[in-house]
Amino acid sequence: MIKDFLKTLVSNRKSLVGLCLLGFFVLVAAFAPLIAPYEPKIDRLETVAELGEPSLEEEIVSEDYPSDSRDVIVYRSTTTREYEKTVDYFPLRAKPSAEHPLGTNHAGNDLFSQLVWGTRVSLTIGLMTGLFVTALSLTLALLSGYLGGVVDDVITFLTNVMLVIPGLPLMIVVAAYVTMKGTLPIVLILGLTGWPYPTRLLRSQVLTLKGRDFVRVSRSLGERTSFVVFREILPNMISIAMAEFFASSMAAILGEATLEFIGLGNVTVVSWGTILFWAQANGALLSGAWWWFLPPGICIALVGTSFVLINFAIDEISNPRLRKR
Amino acid sequence: MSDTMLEVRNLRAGYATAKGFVRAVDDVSFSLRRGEFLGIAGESGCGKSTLAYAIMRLLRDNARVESGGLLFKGRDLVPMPAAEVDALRWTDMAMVFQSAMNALNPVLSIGEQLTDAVHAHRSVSRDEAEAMAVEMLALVDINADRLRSYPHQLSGGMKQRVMIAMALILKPELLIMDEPTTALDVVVQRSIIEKIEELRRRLGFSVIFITHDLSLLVEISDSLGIMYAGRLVEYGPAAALFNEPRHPYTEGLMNSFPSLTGPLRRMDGIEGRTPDLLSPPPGCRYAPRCRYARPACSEGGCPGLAPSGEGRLSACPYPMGGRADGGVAGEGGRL
Amino acid sequence: MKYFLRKLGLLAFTLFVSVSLNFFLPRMMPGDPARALLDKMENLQPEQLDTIRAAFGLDTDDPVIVQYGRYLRNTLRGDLGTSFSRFPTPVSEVMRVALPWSIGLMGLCTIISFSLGTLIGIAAAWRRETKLASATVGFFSFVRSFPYFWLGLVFIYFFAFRLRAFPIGGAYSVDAARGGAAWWLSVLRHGALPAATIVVSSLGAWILTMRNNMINVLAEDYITVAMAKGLPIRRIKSMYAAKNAILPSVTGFAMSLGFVIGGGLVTEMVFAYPGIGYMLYQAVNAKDYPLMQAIFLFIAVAVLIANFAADVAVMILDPRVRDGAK
Amino acid sequence: MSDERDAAARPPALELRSVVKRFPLRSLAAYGKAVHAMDDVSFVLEAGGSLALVGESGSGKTTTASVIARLYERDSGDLVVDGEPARPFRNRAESLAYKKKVQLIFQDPFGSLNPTHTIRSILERPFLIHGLADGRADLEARLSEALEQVGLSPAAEYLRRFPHELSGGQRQRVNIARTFAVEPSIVLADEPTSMLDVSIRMGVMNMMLDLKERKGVSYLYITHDLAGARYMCGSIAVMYAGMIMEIGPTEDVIRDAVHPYVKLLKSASPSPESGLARAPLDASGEIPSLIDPPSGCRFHPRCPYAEPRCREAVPELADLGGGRGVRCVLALR
Repeated sequence: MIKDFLKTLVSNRKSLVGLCLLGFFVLVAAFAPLIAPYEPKIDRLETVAELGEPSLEEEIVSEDYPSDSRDVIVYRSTTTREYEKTVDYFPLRAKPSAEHPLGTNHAGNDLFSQLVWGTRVSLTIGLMTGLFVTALSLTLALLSGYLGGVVDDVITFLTNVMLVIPGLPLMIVVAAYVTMKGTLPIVLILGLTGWPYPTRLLRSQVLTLKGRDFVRVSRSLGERTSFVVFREILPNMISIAMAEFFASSMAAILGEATLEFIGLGNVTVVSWGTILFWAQANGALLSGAWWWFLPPGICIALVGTSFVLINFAIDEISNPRLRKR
Repeated sequence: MSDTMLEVRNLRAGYATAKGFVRAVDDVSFSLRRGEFLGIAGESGCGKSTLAYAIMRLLRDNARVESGGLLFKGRDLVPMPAAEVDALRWTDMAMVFQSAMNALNPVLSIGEQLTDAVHAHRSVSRDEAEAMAVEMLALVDINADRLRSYPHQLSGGMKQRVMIAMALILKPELLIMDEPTTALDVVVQRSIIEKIEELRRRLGFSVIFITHDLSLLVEISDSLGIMYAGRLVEYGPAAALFNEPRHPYTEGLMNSFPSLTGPLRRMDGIEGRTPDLLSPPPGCRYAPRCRYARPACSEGGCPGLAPSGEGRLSACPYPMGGRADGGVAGEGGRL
Repeated sequence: MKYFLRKLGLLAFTLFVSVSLNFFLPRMMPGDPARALLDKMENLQPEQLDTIRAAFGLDTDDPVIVQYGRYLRNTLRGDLGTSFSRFPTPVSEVMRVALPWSIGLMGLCTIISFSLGTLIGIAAAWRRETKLASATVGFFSFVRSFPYFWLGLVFIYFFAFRLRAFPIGGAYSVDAARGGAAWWLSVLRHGALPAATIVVSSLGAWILTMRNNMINVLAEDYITVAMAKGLPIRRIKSMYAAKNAILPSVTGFAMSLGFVIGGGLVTEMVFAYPGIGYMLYQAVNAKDYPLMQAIFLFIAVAVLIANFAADVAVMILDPRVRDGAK
Repeated sequence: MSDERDAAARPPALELRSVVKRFPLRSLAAYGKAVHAMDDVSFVLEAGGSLALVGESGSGKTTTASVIARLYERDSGDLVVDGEPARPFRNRAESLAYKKKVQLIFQDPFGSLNPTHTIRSILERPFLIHGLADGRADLEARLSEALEQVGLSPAAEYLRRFPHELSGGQRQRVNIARTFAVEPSIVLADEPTSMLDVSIRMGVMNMMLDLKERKGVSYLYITHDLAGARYMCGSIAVMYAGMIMEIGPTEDVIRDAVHPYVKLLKSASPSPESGLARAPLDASGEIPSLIDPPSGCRFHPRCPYAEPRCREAVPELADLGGGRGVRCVLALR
């Protein structure tokens, strides 16, 4: 069944495009160190060359500043030999060039490298949050749908309440209070505001499945509850849970970018959101530096589109009416 | 004026699927007299619904009529421009659908759904249309105050009666009913059928009644058509068909309904399953399941309907008496 | 009626939860943000310090439950505390200035986007075999993936910076006399880009929802019946197809509305549009917690009320809901 | 077909005494209200016998099966299986022992097989749960036997498949094979053929009759079809709106129905032999809501013979002798 599902996913043209697109970004994230020409927060290149024998005392032999962006310092050390250290500073706010395909930012960091490294952070946060939200809502949905009774009442009520409290403002307020920095708090904030909608969808699916005869058969044969839930119901929820995973991941990537853009994330980390934050803070727009703020947005949209495409196919699998005839 | 209401001539129709074209109706011909009640029986997938939708020109986008003619009062519906079909539909021929539950729009009141059909075809005032609706509801024993009700406020049987009222509101001459009682309980089913009979006697329309329940059809039809795998395999007066089936499939179907009052005996139904219409078996399509099948039955083309005497038609080239062994029911006389 | 009361109950309870969240959030956070803030801001004036203390309940030794009671009472009276970044203006006063801009911008955009998206969705489903329909659907599912704020940036770059067709930010021109024709014109010109951002970003969701609903409805038997009855296409499309298809859309208003409002907030931030979104941005940057909380509360209330209105609309449109049959 | 074994020595396979089952409504507005799905339901199913429970939708017949299978517990009344009164399960062993004795066949051949499992993993569950197979080889042998006795061979061919690769009839045969796998003594069959194609129904019904002969099980056969009930069972109980209206040997009840509802049902059932000349129905209307069932006799609002007292008290199930019982004031005359 899972094999069938994956086969359908690959044979559908839309989802194949989506999967390829997503695969591309996953590869970029995985091989960021190989793809990116520089480290994301480097603003200079240092080269050290060996010149001569060690000397008795440490001294700087010569200092030369041939240009604004280059220092050449020759010094002797007592233990080793004589070195020449050349420091090439990256230009600030440079236009795209051969060395910097997407130019540099206000601090002289290479924007292309930042974009590549940012893929890793943004994708990780998105997929981790997606996983977290899916796991959380699947658990809640199974609990509430299968057990019913008071558990169901409480979870359903909470879901309905959280569903109408607007997510982004809540996220902003919570993020503003959080003093911890790092990836985990962001995943938690995005996850804890993202569970209600998938929970509601998944719960109604559990209810449908619970009423199906094969579940009743299973109970009348004497299966344990855990078997009924995990072997009878759960396998039938794979496609809808996958759809929710992709939808939640997309929401998380957008949410993360938004929080970072407002400055509520960790601005020292390099992600698509923080690139945009610094672009905005440094007036990239009004200096015409489109290479600074366009690429991250396009990347976000491409990842989002890949999720949407994959979900189109999942929808078509689970809803025959949408199928092209 | 001719006595023939509808003549179906060598109709071929089907629909495209991902796996290929399914010819759900294959070379079907019959004719229907004015005021006649024709029952068409067949199992799921035999093409009976496709036939109904083809006659109404309501086939969905992926379905089409390949060839053949549908002569309604002498005019062929197949090549007819859509505008003319629109003018005919509901005024001259109407349809009652399988599930009244889904055939009524949940957000419009019964009154609106009855009268909008009137307004679409006649220029009458709102009051006149409403008067017509009240009259029709009375015919199916529904109180006029139900005009303001919504579908969910009615029971299943009432909804189906509303559908009948809706189909008859413009006094059509032909009423096609596609499994109109399948989803209903026996008692409700019986009362609906009695109602249709009564209305037919009063209003004089013809009926094509499509169902899988042969036991029901035998009682109410003038003529019976039996469909199997897209083909009409037997056609003739209902009583004659019941007493002396000439096609082995008809016999098999008759043998699938235990008797309520007759002597109790073992019945065998039919072995096997209906063929896949994407790749129907060679020769007679029933041959793989037929208890009388001979090697020749599985060769060549599919036998067509041929007269078998007494105004009856059968698609089996071997008359009952000449078959390999005597039928269980065919000979003995069951009653 | 039963339905109405149930929804009213849910509204009241959700309001209560939002208000309580507002009170408990800062008290639940690990690492005590209040102390951290106080330590960081040593150069604040004593009155401002008091404001912060009051906001976090550090000015009193009362147990939390008593503070909570006082907070609920104050909130009910409309007393939301004092902003400390704009000390000593009460929060409610700050919000009063910002509100009309936001309500004008986002309210209008939501209505435009919902109606336009619904209409396009209907058309896209009705002619779903055409190239135009699939192109529209494809285009908007792509656009939907852009973050609102980024689309805003792009609009500023192209239309304000490059083409200089629109101002880059703000809500009105300071040169024109307030209330005059020129001023209103400037309001329109300033509002155009933010409005376009919100509408373009949110349109896709409405189109796709409506299209899918429509496609589901078009497969229903009652559509076939309507065709067979020979009803005018316009009536089939509106009273048979769209009226049924729009019901889940209106119910789904809840989720989407929160999303659109959220997007609207960020759009305001990008355009420095003086509504509550921009104010929230300033409050966040200044760590003005009372103002931030009040804004959150206000947005929550607005969304809740809009949702309630949507529920009432469903009740009017759907006889089954009216009878409590669904 | 109705040759019941000499059962005098054995206790009845199943006995229900005044069983009541209500489903309370959970919504606030309907507080205190309940669906009266079973009311004062009593009947006896002899060991090795077969009883048809006939009723229209909403009559409570499926609830009755679920209560007997103990998917829900009854509210009151006694349920006796093989002479042993059913008590709340104290542990899993007791529950398993009960479920091994009483098995259900469901109506929907498409819905009762989990689409994500192969026939093998579906069919091996009963053997695994109840520990009926002795090692891998024995399990294989039993799986083959289970499929072959329902006419699905070669078994290996079917074990490999997924439910969607089988036809409706084949799926229902798999269901029946699974039911018989635990060697139950009582089989509750809930409309096992109503969703199958007409031509293959008889095949499934005959197979069930053969299995009954061979395994000596007792059947509670639930259906809405009087003729089918007659074909399958020696006794019949007709249910209406949660109550049994008439019960007795099938031939007696069908030939000579006493209760007006049973007469109505009989005259409404398709019967080609009777022809069109039959008398029209003398009652109309539909099954009442089980939330607010009519006072007194549940059939009185539709009954052509209703008297004022029918509205007041629920008639007792009167014993007419010969194993027949009728819940109607007419029977008391």
